Amino acid sequence: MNAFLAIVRRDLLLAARRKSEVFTALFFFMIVVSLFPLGIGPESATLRRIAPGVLWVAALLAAMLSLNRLFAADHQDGTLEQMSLSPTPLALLVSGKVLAHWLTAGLPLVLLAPVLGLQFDLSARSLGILMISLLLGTPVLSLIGAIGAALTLGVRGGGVLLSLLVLPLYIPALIFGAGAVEADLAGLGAGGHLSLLGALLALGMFFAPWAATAALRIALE
Amino acid sequence: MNAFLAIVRRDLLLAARRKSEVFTALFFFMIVVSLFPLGIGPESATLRRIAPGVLWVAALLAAMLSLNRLFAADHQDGTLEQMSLSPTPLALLVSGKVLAHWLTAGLPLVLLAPVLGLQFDLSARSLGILMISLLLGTPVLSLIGAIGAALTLGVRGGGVLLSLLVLPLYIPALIFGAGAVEADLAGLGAGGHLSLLGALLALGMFFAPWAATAALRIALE
Amino acid sequence: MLRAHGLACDRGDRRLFSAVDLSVSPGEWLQVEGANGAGKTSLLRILAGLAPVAEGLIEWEGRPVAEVRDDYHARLLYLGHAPAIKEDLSALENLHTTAAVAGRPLDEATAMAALRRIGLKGREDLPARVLSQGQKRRVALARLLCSQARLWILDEPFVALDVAAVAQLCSILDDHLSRGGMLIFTSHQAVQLAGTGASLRLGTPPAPREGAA
Amino acid sequence: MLRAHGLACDRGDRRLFSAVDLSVSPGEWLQVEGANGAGKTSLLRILAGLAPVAEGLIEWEGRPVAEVRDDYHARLLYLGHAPAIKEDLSALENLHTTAAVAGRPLDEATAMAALRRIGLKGREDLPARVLSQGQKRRVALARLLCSQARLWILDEPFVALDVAAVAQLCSILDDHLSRGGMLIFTSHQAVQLAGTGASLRLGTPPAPREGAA
Amino acid sequence: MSQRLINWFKFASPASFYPLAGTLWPWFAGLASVLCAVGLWISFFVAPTDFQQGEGYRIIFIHVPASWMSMFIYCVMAFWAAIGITFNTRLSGMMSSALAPTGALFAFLSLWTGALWGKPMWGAWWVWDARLTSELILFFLYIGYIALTSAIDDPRRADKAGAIVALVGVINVPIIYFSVKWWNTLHQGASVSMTKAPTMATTMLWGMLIMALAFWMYSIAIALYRVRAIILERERHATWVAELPEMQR
Amino acid sequence: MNWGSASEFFAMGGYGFYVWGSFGVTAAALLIEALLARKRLSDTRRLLRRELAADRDNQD
Ligand code: HEM
Ligand SMILES: Nc1ncnc2c1ncn2[C@@H]1O[C@H](COP(=O)(O)OP(=O)(O)OP(=O)(O)O)[C@@H](O)[C@H]1O
Ligand SMILES: Nc1ncnc2c1ncn2[C@@H]1O[C@H](COP(=O)(O)OP(=O)(O)OP(=O)(O)O)[C@@H](O)[C@H]1O
Ligand SMILES: [Mg+2]
Ligand SMILES: [Mg+2]
Repeated sequence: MNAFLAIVRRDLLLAARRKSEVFTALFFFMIVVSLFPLGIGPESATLRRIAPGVLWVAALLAAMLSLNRLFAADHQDGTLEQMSLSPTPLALLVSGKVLAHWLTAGLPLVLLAPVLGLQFDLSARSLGILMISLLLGTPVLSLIGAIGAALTLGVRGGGVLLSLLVLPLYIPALIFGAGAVEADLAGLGAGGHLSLLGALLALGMFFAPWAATAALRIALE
Repeated sequence: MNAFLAIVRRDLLLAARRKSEVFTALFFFMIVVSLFPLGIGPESATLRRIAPGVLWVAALLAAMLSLNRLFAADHQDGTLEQMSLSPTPLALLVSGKVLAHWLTAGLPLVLLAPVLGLQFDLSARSLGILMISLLLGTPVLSLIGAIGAALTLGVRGGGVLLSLLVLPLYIPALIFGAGAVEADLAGLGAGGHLSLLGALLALGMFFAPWAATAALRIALE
Repeated sequence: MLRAHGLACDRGDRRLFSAVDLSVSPGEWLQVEGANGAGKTSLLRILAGLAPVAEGLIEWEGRPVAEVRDDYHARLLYLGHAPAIKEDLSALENLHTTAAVAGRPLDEATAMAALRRIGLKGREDLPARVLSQGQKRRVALARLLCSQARLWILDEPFVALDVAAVAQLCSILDDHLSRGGMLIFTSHQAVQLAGTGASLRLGTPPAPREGAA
Repeated sequence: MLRAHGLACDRGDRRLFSAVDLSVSPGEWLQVEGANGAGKTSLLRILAGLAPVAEGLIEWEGRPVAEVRDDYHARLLYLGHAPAIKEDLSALENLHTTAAVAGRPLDEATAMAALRRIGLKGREDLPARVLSQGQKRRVALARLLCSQARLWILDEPFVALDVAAVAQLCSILDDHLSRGGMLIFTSHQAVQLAGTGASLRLGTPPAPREGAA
Repeated sequence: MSQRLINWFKFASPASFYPLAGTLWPWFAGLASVLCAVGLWISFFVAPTDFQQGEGYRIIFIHVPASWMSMFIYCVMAFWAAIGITFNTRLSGMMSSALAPTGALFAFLSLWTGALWGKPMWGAWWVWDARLTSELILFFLYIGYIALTSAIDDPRRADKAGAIVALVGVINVPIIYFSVKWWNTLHQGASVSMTKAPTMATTMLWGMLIMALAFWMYSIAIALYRVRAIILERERHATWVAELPEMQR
Repeated sequence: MNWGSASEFFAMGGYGFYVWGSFGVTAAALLIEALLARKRLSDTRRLLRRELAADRDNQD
């Protein structure tokens, strides 16, 4: 447990040392979201319609962008070897890294989303649901992403390959997440979508660290 | 000139060595484009409206994703030092790298775009204009991106500043590119937008290698 | 004690070595020698359990390592070519993290003392990025000073160190051996260690087949 | 010939060295010595024109380097701690590219001969990623065999090499000197070179101010 | 250990599977050709013209079997992946990678024939319908598997990494299918839902089933054939390879 | 029998492009896959045979 906390602390420290990375993820999120009104035109009816989808896709891409740093640096400088020799189970250390990733790459997006939603003329109620859906959904992104990051470790052309592996697996989260807001707008209630998102999260928390650990062990051989 | 060709050849070779690199960039483009309908919903009227914007934003992201590796690896392993000691002007070598980047990351997108446009129910005419706009626009992305990539190497913790600097340069390409298709759809003719895009390209070809070189020299000190 | 019988290692389509036997008892060192590419690093990684064993058996305290993996790893310290140093963290922070990952968190005073002894006085708070090549290696080696591990496996620990640091490291290794520790290491330089020890020479790998891809 | 007067170097808030004078004439070597962190790498990078000169003047063939930069770089070969090796390219491809970037493309036969002579026979087509530490260094050093440069600046070229490779490298350096080449290098190991040479010792940097960040 | 289990492991060794695959594949290939001929005969000459869709509906005879196979093959890959992870047999990884290109091909054919059917029936090459979308994602999963395994040089590493992708993907396939379905149905939209062929005539059903069987046999034949090449590539230094009759001369 | 003549058969009641586009591409794809698989096996065999021959020569 001590090692788990040490890993979380260290990754947060590294993020703090390289503040730019956290901010670039956030900034990327903002840019992608803001590009749409520019690319599509300013009609607020259209914009309101596409808002949840655009925000979710942007969050998904922003989370993904920061993924290839998740294990790559640790692999290159030998830290991963040390982690796999640690008496603490590797899966626990991996969970620590995933938690740190979410805290630095997922949570800020959740907090920023409502501000960006305002640009699209979303109501306060929709913004609330958007935030809840992101709060449940972004950890799923970090968890699934960890599997992809571990699989592409030390592989040629890893960055793009990673997105190829991970994006299809992100789709359920995207559909339920964006769907929650849309369902609410359509008067159908967001509850169903949100609980499905919660189920995804539970599933991910259970399986993802295990799969990521298996993948890391392969990369280390 | 010899060294210029050697750099282009080497970067193409590296891309070919990462067998699936070019293809994965393409598939990334495809997936990102497909994510939007999933987030937004399947109505073809809405989709047709947002198609040019979505395709352009996705192309921009695909080009950008591969950009951050443009100089980073060369910096880390010392190749950049060797390049700056080469008798060939550094700006020429940088142009070589940009050309190779466009050939592997930009051109394939241009060729794939019409197929994806079909998914959004665009007409053949719109598809043609989309392709022309991408053909003119993607080199601009590579050129401007090279400046950004070079600056990232130099400025530690200046990531936010960097995107702030590069974004205003990207947005015109996006607006003219997506705007060309929309203007044509609205019956206004795409000529104006396209020639502005061409002017951007000429400007970029003239200034970008020079600026990127200057940024690289800072990174090397 | 660590003992291995009939180890073999394949890399790509080459067999690097085969039928390697070795054993290290408390207080003993083993120097693995061989030309570049002979397979020293590969052997050390196999012994540390980082790479799979192609053939042969490794025993720790008389039992196969595969069975007592956790216990073995708890008593092992491995330092490879890559020093596990984060360029953005300071020497001190680096030392704290590696120790915590290895399951033995350090207090501030111990860590500072270790860094001082390894010759990084005044550099504790600089990010590793600006340190010189040899100073980075020293940060990695500072772990040795805080380690309770019985078995140390060190891959070219003397690389990039200046003469004073080499002597310093030798005395650290001697201390470890005199406390009953075990040591396996590689080095292309000649090294004088106290205590009993042996050296294992890996032959030059067979010339590859002509025309093989 | 290369000559420098009164060089000084600042890193962070430290002055690493000052008032360093040196000169190297054709056929001569200069070994830069000093403890870890003394500033050897920093000095070499300054001499190669990779880092700015804080104080002092560097002259090449009697004229300030700043004025004859292109000519100087055309006659210079610099190898630093980072070996400029692409892990995804094979040894052969790496050699071809670095040579082309340095402005002297190689033909296949020369490149193969160089790799063979440096001891990479049969490894020419393996991606550098799978090579051993020493083999990677050898790929970088193969450049020396194809170089027409007058002045070689080598930062710890002997690191990670086995005994045979060290001897081989020494003879390559001797050849270079006997052809009237110049050589500046650093090494923590003692090295025997033919020809005349000098050694420059950088003092231990002054102890940092207590409490300075 | 029971006799049967030992037999199993005997055939799980590449050395004995190589000749076995060699004798088996021609039979499956022959069966595939016969079934295909019968299937094509039914599709073009026995099945009557559809009164709503005219002759265009005949695409169903390859579209549906291709769609089925694309889904089925992914499950088989996941099965081999699970075997490979639990029993650490070398052959299972080889089987997975032998199947992947065929699976991707059928996924592509499903998309292609579907698009060619959609244009005359719906007036659009593509609509964002649940089935279409999840088939597209399945195609991406195949591509991801192939891209990952071919980007890793060491085949054993590639196998293990591929096994994880196959397993994680197969957990996701039903999730994707249902999520896309709900996404689409909850949101009313102007999308055209897939028109079921009206009153599927028994001849049609037979045609589809026979074509599906033909594709199935084809997949087995090609996978066995490809796995032979893979076995040779990976075992090239084994002595049994050197002793093969086709290696003499 | 559904078809009066060969041209009627190829026209497919106006859907010729779509039907033959589907069947044709399917047939071509399966054929190409089979050919590629065959090429892969025979290439591997040729390579191995050459390697083995070189080995034997080396031993002699
Ligand atoms: C790109 C477009 C298309 C794709 C990706 C696609 C995909 C699929 C898939 C995956 C199945 C198997 C589903 C299952 O058995 O549960 C299927 C079955 C089927 N498809 Fe398509 N399809 C496409 C277009 C069309 C079109 C345009 C039509 C007809 C107008 C069509 C008619 C059918 C029929 C009749 C079935 C069999 C349904 C059943 O067995 O329940 N499809 N398709
Ligand atoms: N895929 C491969 N194909 C062929 N040979 C390989 C492959 N991967 C590794 N090798 C060889 O395996 C050896 C690995 O050696 P290792 O790193 O263990 O050497 P080492 O003894 O530590 O050398 P050094 O002293 O240089 O550190 C090298 O000779 C390398 O060329
Ligand atoms: N920002 C900074 N603040 C304080 N000191 C710094 C800073 N940047 C670099 N230094 C110091 O400058 C020195 C750089 O030394 P350099 O890399 O030139 O050493 P070296 O002689 O090559 O050593 P080695 O033998 O270890 O390679 C180190 O002592 C390092 O601690
Ligand atoms: Mg080694
Ligand atoms: Mg140095």
